[in-house]
This record gives sequence, structure tokens and C-alpha cells, in this order.
Amino acid sequence: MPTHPILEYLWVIPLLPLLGSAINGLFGAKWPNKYVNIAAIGSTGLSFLFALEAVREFFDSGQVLFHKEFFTWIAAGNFRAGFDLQMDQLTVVMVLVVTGVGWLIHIYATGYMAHEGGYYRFFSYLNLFMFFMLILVLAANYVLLFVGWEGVGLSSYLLIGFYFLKKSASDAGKKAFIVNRIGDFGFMLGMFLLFRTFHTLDFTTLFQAASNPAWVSEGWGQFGTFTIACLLLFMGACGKSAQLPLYVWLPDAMEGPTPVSALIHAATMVTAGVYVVARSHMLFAHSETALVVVAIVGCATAFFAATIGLVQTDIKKVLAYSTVSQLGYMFLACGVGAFSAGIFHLMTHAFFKALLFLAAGSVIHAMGGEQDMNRMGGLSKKIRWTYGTMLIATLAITGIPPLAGFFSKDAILLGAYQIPGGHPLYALGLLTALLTSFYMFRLIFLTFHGKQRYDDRKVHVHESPWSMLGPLVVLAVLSVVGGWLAAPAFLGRPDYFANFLTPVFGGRESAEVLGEAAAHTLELTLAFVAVGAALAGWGVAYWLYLVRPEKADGLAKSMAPAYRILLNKYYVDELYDAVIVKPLVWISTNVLWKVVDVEAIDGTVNGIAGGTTAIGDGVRHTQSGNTRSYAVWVVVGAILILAVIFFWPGAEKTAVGMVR
Amino acid sequence: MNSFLAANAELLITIVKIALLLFVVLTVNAYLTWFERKVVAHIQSRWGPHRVGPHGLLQPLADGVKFLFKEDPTPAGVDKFVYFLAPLLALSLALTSIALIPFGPDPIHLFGHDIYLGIAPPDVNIGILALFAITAMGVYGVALAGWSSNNKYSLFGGLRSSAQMVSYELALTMSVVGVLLMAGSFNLKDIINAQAPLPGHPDRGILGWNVWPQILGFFCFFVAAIAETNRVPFDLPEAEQELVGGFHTEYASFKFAMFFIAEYTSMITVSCLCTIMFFGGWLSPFPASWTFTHYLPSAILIPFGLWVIWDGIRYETIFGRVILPGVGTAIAALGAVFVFLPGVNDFIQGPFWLLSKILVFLFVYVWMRGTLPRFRYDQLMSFGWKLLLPVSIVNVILTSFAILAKLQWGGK
Amino acid sequence: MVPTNYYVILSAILFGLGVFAFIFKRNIITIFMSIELMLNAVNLAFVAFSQALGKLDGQVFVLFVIVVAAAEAAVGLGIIILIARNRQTLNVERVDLLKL
Amino acid sequence: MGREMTASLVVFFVLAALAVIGALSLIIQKHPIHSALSLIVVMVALAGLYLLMGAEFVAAVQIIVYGGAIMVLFVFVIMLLNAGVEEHTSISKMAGAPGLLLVVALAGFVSASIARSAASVQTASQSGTMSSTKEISGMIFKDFVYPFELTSFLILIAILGATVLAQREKS
Repeated sequence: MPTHPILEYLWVIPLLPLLGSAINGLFGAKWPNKYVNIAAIGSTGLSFLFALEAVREFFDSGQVLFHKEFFTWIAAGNFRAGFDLQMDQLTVVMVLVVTGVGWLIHIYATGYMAHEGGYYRFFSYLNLFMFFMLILVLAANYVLLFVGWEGVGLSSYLLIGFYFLKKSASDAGKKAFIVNRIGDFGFMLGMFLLFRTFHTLDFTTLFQAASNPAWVSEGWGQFGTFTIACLLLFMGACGKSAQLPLYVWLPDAMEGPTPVSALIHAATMVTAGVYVVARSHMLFAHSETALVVVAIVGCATAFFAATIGLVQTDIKKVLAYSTVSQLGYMFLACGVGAFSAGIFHLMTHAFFKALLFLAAGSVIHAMGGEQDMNRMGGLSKKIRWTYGTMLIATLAITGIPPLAGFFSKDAILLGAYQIPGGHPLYALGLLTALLTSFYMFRLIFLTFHGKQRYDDRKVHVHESPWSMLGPLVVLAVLSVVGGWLAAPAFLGRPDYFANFLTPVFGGRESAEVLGEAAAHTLELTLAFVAVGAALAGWGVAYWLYLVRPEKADGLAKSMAPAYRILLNKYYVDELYDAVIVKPLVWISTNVLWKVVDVEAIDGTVNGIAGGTTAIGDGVRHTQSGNTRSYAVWVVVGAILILAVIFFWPGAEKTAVGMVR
Repeated sequence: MNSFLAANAELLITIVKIALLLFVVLTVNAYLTWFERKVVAHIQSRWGPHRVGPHGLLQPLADGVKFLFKEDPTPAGVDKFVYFLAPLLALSLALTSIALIPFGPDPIHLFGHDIYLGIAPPDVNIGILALFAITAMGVYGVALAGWSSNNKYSLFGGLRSSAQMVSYELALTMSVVGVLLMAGSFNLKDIINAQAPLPGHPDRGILGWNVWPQILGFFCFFVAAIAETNRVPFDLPEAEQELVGGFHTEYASFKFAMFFIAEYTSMITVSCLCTIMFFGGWLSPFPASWTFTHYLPSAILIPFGLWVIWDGIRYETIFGRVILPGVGTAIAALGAVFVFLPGVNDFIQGPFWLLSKILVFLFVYVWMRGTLPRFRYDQLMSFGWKLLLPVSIVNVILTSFAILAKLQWGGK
Repeated sequence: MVPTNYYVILSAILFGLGVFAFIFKRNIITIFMSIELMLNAVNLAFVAFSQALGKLDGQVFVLFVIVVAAAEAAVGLGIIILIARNRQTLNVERVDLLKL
Repeated sequence: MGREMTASLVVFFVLAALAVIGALSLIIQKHPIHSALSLIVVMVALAGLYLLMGAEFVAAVQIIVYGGAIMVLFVFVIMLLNAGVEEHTSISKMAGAPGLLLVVALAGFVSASIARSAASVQTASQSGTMSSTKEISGMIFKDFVYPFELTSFLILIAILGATVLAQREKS
């Protein structure tokens, strides 16, 4: 019995969901939902418990990086890709978030999907996703991480297209898949470059090599290998985490079932990009350029998505764009070097955004599948629990203290403010915060307040079952207390969370840039400003949608062009369609299909076949079954051999040798 | 001229010997037919030939003349070449086989040359093998004759005989192996000498012959030999009742004579072989110490001559009364010569015994023809394959074991 | 003594004639005979070399060849009889099908 | 020596001519029987050559087995099948002149290459007593005893095969 059983057998944690997935996938079809639930929830719950135990052991072992090579997966030359898992502080956060939130969402899904077809299929996919996600966060080298990376992409594709009979759903799935491929392409190129440079893809060795001053001093500076590699990795991250310009798939991904949106497209998968950037911070740290790019992209995405979110009427779409913008925040944090802040926001966001989605799902459930906020309103009386939890989540995301979002977002803004030349970023981030609070409260007001805009006779509003409300409550609690880890910072104490992650990020926190006291005062001021912005957004939303609803439409009319642009999401999809999709389709049709495939490939295949037939026809005549012709051929062969023997240099020797 | 003679003396002598042997063999053949007819006749209580010459002694001559002067039709549709080849082949092979037989142990000294009885030099290492080779070739005469004469009876005769000969050749060869093992040589002379008493051993005379230890072999050999020569009871190739004349149905006059002579010649050859391999060849049946047996030839010839004279005097035809006494006196005189010329007498011993043994075997041949019925074809085959061959193989095994045992415990 | 070359060249000629017979003749039996002819030619070469080298291995080998030839003849002629029985022909050019 | 030399040479050439003529007539003859006879001639001539080379045993076996057994089998089969003159179908084109050319080339190569090697063999030591049958038997039953046993197996199997092949199927 090893001292740290679970750490020693870390592979159990990802394996359990895979097991559940396999069981459900293989046998679930015939089973009643009950068994499927047991398999799915049981496996994820168990892996959550094991994760907890592993974390405990990790602390028990003094928080030293645990790294174990379980078996070698690919070995070619000096290249080794092993099934190596590792456990450090960052992993701890990720694993707990993934397993914990994932488990809750599983429970929720049992209620939400209860009446859907393909129940077992859904949970099989979901467990599969859990497996790959855990592989992703536990991986100790880029290759294995990439496996998880692609795996989650796959399962996300499967789940977005869960209602594969709906064309929009399947299209959305394909869109997500393809857009992600673009990012993954960059990611792979990044990996290749890294391997070519450092001859390893193992995190520890790679980062040691990278932190080797020789490299840094070697002027691998702003546009060297590091920059390129980091930008390529970041490209992948953009794809996965829906950043500009690759964000387009995420809103469409809302076609999937709501638990999927909650788990994959809010809490876990989309944050994988952030995780990768944070994981690779050693590399990014060597390239200011890359960091700046990350910051700018993140900030721009945050603002951009927020603006789109202002006018959306589909409740899930609003949440989707808010997810995009929140991810932007995280990248902003990474970009300004406040990695711990980014991860912190990742965690809190996982809580409240999952909560938001689940609550929205509960609303949709209550409305019997209605997603348009214009057909809701005044639901607060009817579904109190949902309303309460969702309100908490909204407060959290808008950054009202002392809820989770406040601390994390504040840390990010602080980081952005502190870096030299970071004020524009800060300003934009602040504006985004205002917008965020506006559209979130707009969502709340449109959905739960005001006069009811739906037909009572058609829709029978009803509160969701406890299997759905339970997770809501738990997540609500988490959204409240989740941020308190960082609370001491405001009381002048060290930030627990940051300290906890310090071993990973080497304490390169912007907070240390200024003196402690100055940082404290600055933090407080910034916090007040942020809260002010949030309240302002709240107020505007209140005024526009509750006091003077007609004003909103007036406003929309008064600035019609901007409104239309926002409503159409800046026509980005149309742009992509015109610039990329149409040419691609044209090329594939007229070049790849009509020329390459039909002419070249089919031509080759048929040509080979025809050639073989022709040769066969020719040779067949030698097989006449006529003994005498066979004899002739034998004679010819004999003559050839004899000629060789005869004319071979020194043949007489060999001949004598034959005799003697 | 003389120089040429001197140069090619060997060649000359050989040619003379061949001519002599040919004459002898042909004559013996002729009188063998007379002998056969007489014996068979007496077995069947008839007189046999007695018109042409006294006791029909000129009958062979008459037959010869008849053979020569009868019309010789060549049937239509025969394969000419083979049709003519077949009898030639048969006869020549039969005669060649005789050439390998040594008729006496030691040479005559004439004109300063050692002249052996028998054409082949006595030290032919593979004498017996050569004989078998020739007899093996003997199949073709019959087979080709049967095939070429474009006649179904002939064809069947040829088929039967070739099958029969091939089958019995195995038994023939296997049965001899025992003898060869004991002699340790293929050379006929060595085989005979191997039956002679070893120096320093008791001279057991007739008891030393191979026939006693090789009785099985002898049985197999003799039966197989009769089959090889297509004699009764194995004369299916010319079974009159079934196949008219068998393979020589279409042959007339001289070509038929050729087959005929070939058959009798091979009879002689086989008798020689039997004598040489199982009955001590020219060895006297009596121990050498019994010197008086050397006068046995005279003791037989003189009374026989006297009997012939006496018989001739009281013969019914004048011709007989003239000719027979002459012959008698000649015979008696020969016996007398042997008595009074001891050197000649000693030299004559070997050939005398050899010839007398051969005569005995020829008599046995005729005797069997007179008594035994013919086999059926399937009986023939099963007899050859299922009895003779296994028995001869067993004989080989037993012999080799015996020899091994002798080498192991026999001492010396 | 006759030079070994003569024997060898003679055997080569005989072998060639055998091959030509094999190619040229149409009667299965004759073709089979031509095989025997080739074997004989080879035997001649064997004996010639064994004589030239003063070793008997060649002759022993010839004996083996003869034995094998006998076996081959037995089986081959059996096959020929079968073919003649089934195809009513001995012409190899009419026997060019594996199955009737 | 000279006379002996010429004598053996004469004998050799006579036998060689016989053999070649026989082989040729094997080809030329139309009827299988004639071919068989020509082949027998060849074999007898070869036996003579063996004798000339002093290989008496081989010569005897050659005549007994080849002449007395194998060829008899051939003749027997020809008679049994009543094979006629071979018919003139010329389906395989290669059989004619091209085949002849090939064969000439083959024979040329064989004789040339082996003779070239034999030229060096000529000087090899001539053992005095060739083919004393005892030596051969010694080799067969000592050095080559296993091949010898194997040949016995081969013969057995051949017999079985022949019987099985030739027996009429029960119908």
C-alpha cells in the first residue's frame, strides 16, 4: 500500500468517467434511466471523490509537484510521449472544478434530460467529455494534453449535435469542430516548434529548458522562437476558448442541451485555452509580444462580445456572449501576467456561469422550451428558487461584493492597471464590466420582472424538480463563497489563492510591483470604481427595462444602424461566410472534387485497375496449359542461368567448384 | 599376313570360338527339339518322330529345311521394321547370353595362346549381371513381335509375355542374391569356385553346392527361369487355346524359326545358370580324392556307344543299319580316347560334369512340359508377385543373417 | 583414355536433344521418354566426371538417379494411363485443361 | 598405349554416334514405339560408354533397370493404350524452329561451360581400379546408407501411387 494511493494511481480519476461512458454507451440503450444515472453519476462522483482524496494527499505530501510516468505511449528516436500525469496547484484547481462542477451538472442533467430521447447517449458523451477533460488537465506533456484537447473537442461536437435531427444543431456542431480545427492547427504547429527547439514536450523538462537563462539572454526576445511558439499555442487557445477571431462557434453551440452549455461551453472546456496559456506561462513570460497580444485579444474579445450581448434576446445566446467576454477577461489577466488572477476568475466563472446556464435551463424547462426573453417576464413569483439562484449568479458575475465575481474580476482589473501602459486595457475592461452588468440585469429584468409577455394558456410555468434545483443551490453557495479565498487581500493580508498558486507561477504577480501599502490602497480604489461601474450598469438596465420599457425600443430606433449591427453580431458570420466558406466550397467543388478527386485519384485507381487487367490479359496467354510452351519457358530460364554462369567473371572456378 | 595374324591373334581366336559356339548351339537346339519330342512322346506313350532317319534323328534337319523353304508371307498392315526386328532381337540376345557362360575351368594351350572354353574372358566382373541384363532385354523380342504384327492375338500374347517377364524378372534377380552373397562376387567363375572346397576344409563334394543352403533360392530361381523362357507351365504368351499362336501367330518360316531357336537357346542358358549357381558348375559331385570318378565319362560313353552299335545292327532300315553303328563306334572311340589320354581326360572333367548337369536340367524342362498343365493368367501373376517374390526376399534376408552369424561366431 | 571433355560434350548434346524432344514431340509418352533421355545424358556426365576425378560418388549418384527414374516412370506412366482413359487422347496439346 | 588409345577412341566415337543417332531418331520417329526403340538404342550405347569408362556395375544396372524395366514399362503402356502415330496439331508456336534454336543455345552453353571446367578436371588423379563393384557397394551401404533407405521408401510410395492411379474407379 503506497503512502499516497490515489496519487500513485492517478489514472483512476480520468478512467472512471471513461468506464461510465463505455458502460452507458454499450449497454445503456436497453437500460431504464435509473441505471444510466447510476453509471454516469456514480462514475463522475467517484472520480470527484478520488480527486478530493488526491488533492488531500497532494497537500499531505507538502504540495510538491507530483509527476508520474505510467507508460510510454509513443517512442520514436529521441521523442517520447508518455501517458504521464502530474499534479500541482494549478491542476488541483482545474481537477476540482472539472470533477465538482461536472458532477453537479450531471446530477442536474438527470432532471433536465429526463424526458429526452437518447438519454444513455447523452450521458455516455458527457462522461466521455469528463474523461478527456481530466486527461487534459492532468496531462504532464503537451502531447497527452493535446489528446485531451482533441477529445473534448470531439465530445463537444457530439454534444452540440446531440439533437442531430435539427439541422441547425448539426451545423453548429460542425461549425464548432471546424473552427476548433483551425485553432488546433496552430496548436500543433506550436508543439512541433517547441519540440524542434527543446527536443521535449514534457512540461517540467521543457520549462526548465525554457527558463534556462541561456535561452532568454540569447535574444529569443520579442519575435524569436518563444514568440512564435506562444502565438501558435495561443491560436489554439483562441479556438478552444472562443476568442477573437475564432469565437463564432460558441454562440451557435447553444444548440446543444443546456447542461452541455453549462458544463462544456461555460465551466470547463472553453477554459481549456486559458489553462493552456497559464500552463505555458513559462514560455509566455519570455515573450512580451505574445503577452501583449494575449492581453489585447482578450480585452478586445471581452468588450466585443459584451457589446453583442447587449441586444441579444435569446437567453442562452446572451449567456454565451457573456461567456465569451468573461473568457476574454481571463486572457486579459494572463496577458498582463496576472496568471493566478486569470485562474481565479476561471474558477469563480465556472461556478457562476454554470449556475447561470443551469438556471437559464431551469427557466427554459419551466417555460417548456421557450428561449426568447421577449416572451417571458414576471417569472420571479412562479419559480422562486430559480430566480433566487440566478440573481445570486448575476450579482456574482457583475462583480457585486462580496460575491465571487467581484474578487476575481477586481484582481484582473488590478493586474491590467498595474502593468506599464495597461491603462487602456483597464479602461476597456472597466467599460466591459459596466456592459456586463447591464446585459445581465437586462436578462434578469426581461425574464423575471415586468409584465408577463407569454400566453398562460399555452405555457404552464412550473418549478423544476429538486434534482435540478439542488445543483443550483450548491453552485449558488459556491458563487457566493468562492471568491473569499482572495478576500484577505482587501484586509491587507496576502491573497490565499495567489499564494497557493505561487509555486506554479513563480510569484510573478503584478501586486509585488508596487509596495504593499500602495497596492492595498490602489486595490481598494479600483474595487470601488469597479463596483460603481457594475451598479451603473444595473441602474441603466433598471431604468430602461422596468421604469421605461418603451425607452428601450426608442433607443433602439434612435440608433438603428448600431442596433442592427449589434443584433447581427457585426455581421462576422456573414463576413466569414463570404471570405472563407464560399471560396472554400468553390475550391472543393470545382478543384478538389471535380479535378483532384474525379480526375486524379479516381483516374489513378481506375488506371491501376485497368492496367492490371490489361497485364493479366497479356500474361494469361502464357498460362495456356500447354506443356510444351511451359517447357520452352523453362529452357529459356535455364539458358539465362547458364549464360550467367558462363559469362560470370571467374566462372571456370565456380564450375570446377561445382565439379569438385 | 602372318604378322596380321600374330597381331590380332586374340581377335581371330575369338571369332573362331564364336563360330564354333554358334554351330554347336544351333545343332544342340535342333536336337533339343528332337529330344523334347521324343521324351514328351514317350511320356504320352507315343513313338514320337521316327520316320526321318533312324529314331527320327534326321527330323531336325528336315524341320530346318522346312523352315527355310516355306513361304514367308508378311501380313498386311504390320510395322515392317519392328516386325523384322523382333525375331532378330530375340535370337541375337539369346545367343549373346550363351557367350557369357564359361564352360570349363582351365584353358587349352594351343598355338601359344591360352584358349578358355567360352567366349567372354573368364574374369568378367559382372558376368551374372550381364546375363541378367541380356535376359532383361529379351522381353523386347516377344513384346515387339506381339505388337508389330498388328493382330489382336499377337498383341495380347505380347502384352502377357512382357508383363509376365517383367514380373518374374524381379523374382529371378532376387532369388540369385543369396548365391551372390555367399560368393561375394558377380563373376560366374568365382561363384563356381565358391562352391568348391576351401583349402584346408573337408572336401564335401556335392554337399558343398549352393543348392543346399540356397534351396529356397533355387526353387524361386528355377520357377522364375521357366517363366522367363515362356516354357510350360508358364507359356501363356503362346497359349494355343486362347491366343492361337500368341506373339508369333503372324510369323512363319525362318522368322518363326528364330523365335524357336531363341526359346531353346534361352532354355540352355537358364540350365547353365542353374548349374553354375546352384549345382557347382563344372565341379564334380564327388570329393577330389575319389580319383576313379575321373573315368566316369569313359565309363558312360563306351557302353553307350556299344549299345548304339548293337541297336543299329538290328535297325529296320538299311540306312539305320549303316549309320547308327558308325555313330556308336565314334562315341565309344571318344570314350576310349579319354581313357588312354589322361591329360585330355583331366581336362574333360569340368565340361563333362557341366554338360551332364545341363542335360539333366533340359530333361527336367521337357519333363515338366510333358506333365504340368498351364497356369491361368491371374494365377500366374499372383504366383509371381505374392509367392515367388516374397519367398526370394525372405531367402535374401535369411542368407544375410546366416552370413552375419557366421562372421560373428563362425570363427576363422 | 578418352578425354572427359568428349563425354561431357556428348552428354550436353544428348541433353539438348532430350530438351528438344520434350518441346517438339506431342505424344505424352514420347515426351516422358525425352525426360528419360535427359536423365541419361546427366548420368553420362556423372560417370564421366567420377572417372575423371577417380571418385565413385558420381557412379553412386547415377544409381540413385536410376532408382528415382524408375519410380518416376512408374508413377508417370500411371498418370499417363489415367489421362488417356479420361481424355481419350495422348496429345499434350489436347490436354491443356486442369478439369474437364 | 597408342593403339589402345585409338581403339578406345574408335569405340567411343562409334557408341557416341549410336547414341546421337538414337536420340535423333527418338525425335524424328512418328510412332511412340519407334521412339522407344531409339531410346533403348541410346541407353545401350550409354551402357557401352560406361563399360568403356570402366563403370561396369553402372553399365549393367543401366541396361537392367532402364533397358529391362523402365523401357519395358513404356513399351507395355504404349501397347496397352494402343497409341498410334502422333497427330499433327501445332498449337504451341515455340515448339518449332525457335525451340530448336533455344536448344542449340542450351546445349552449347552446357557443353561449353562444363567442358571448360572439365579441362581443368582432366589433370585430376586417375584412380587405378575404377568401379570395383565392392567399393560402390561400400559407398552405398556406408556413406550413402540413408539416401539409399530413402530411395527404398520412394520406391514403395511410387508403387502405391502407381497402383492407386492405374486402378479403375469402382462404378
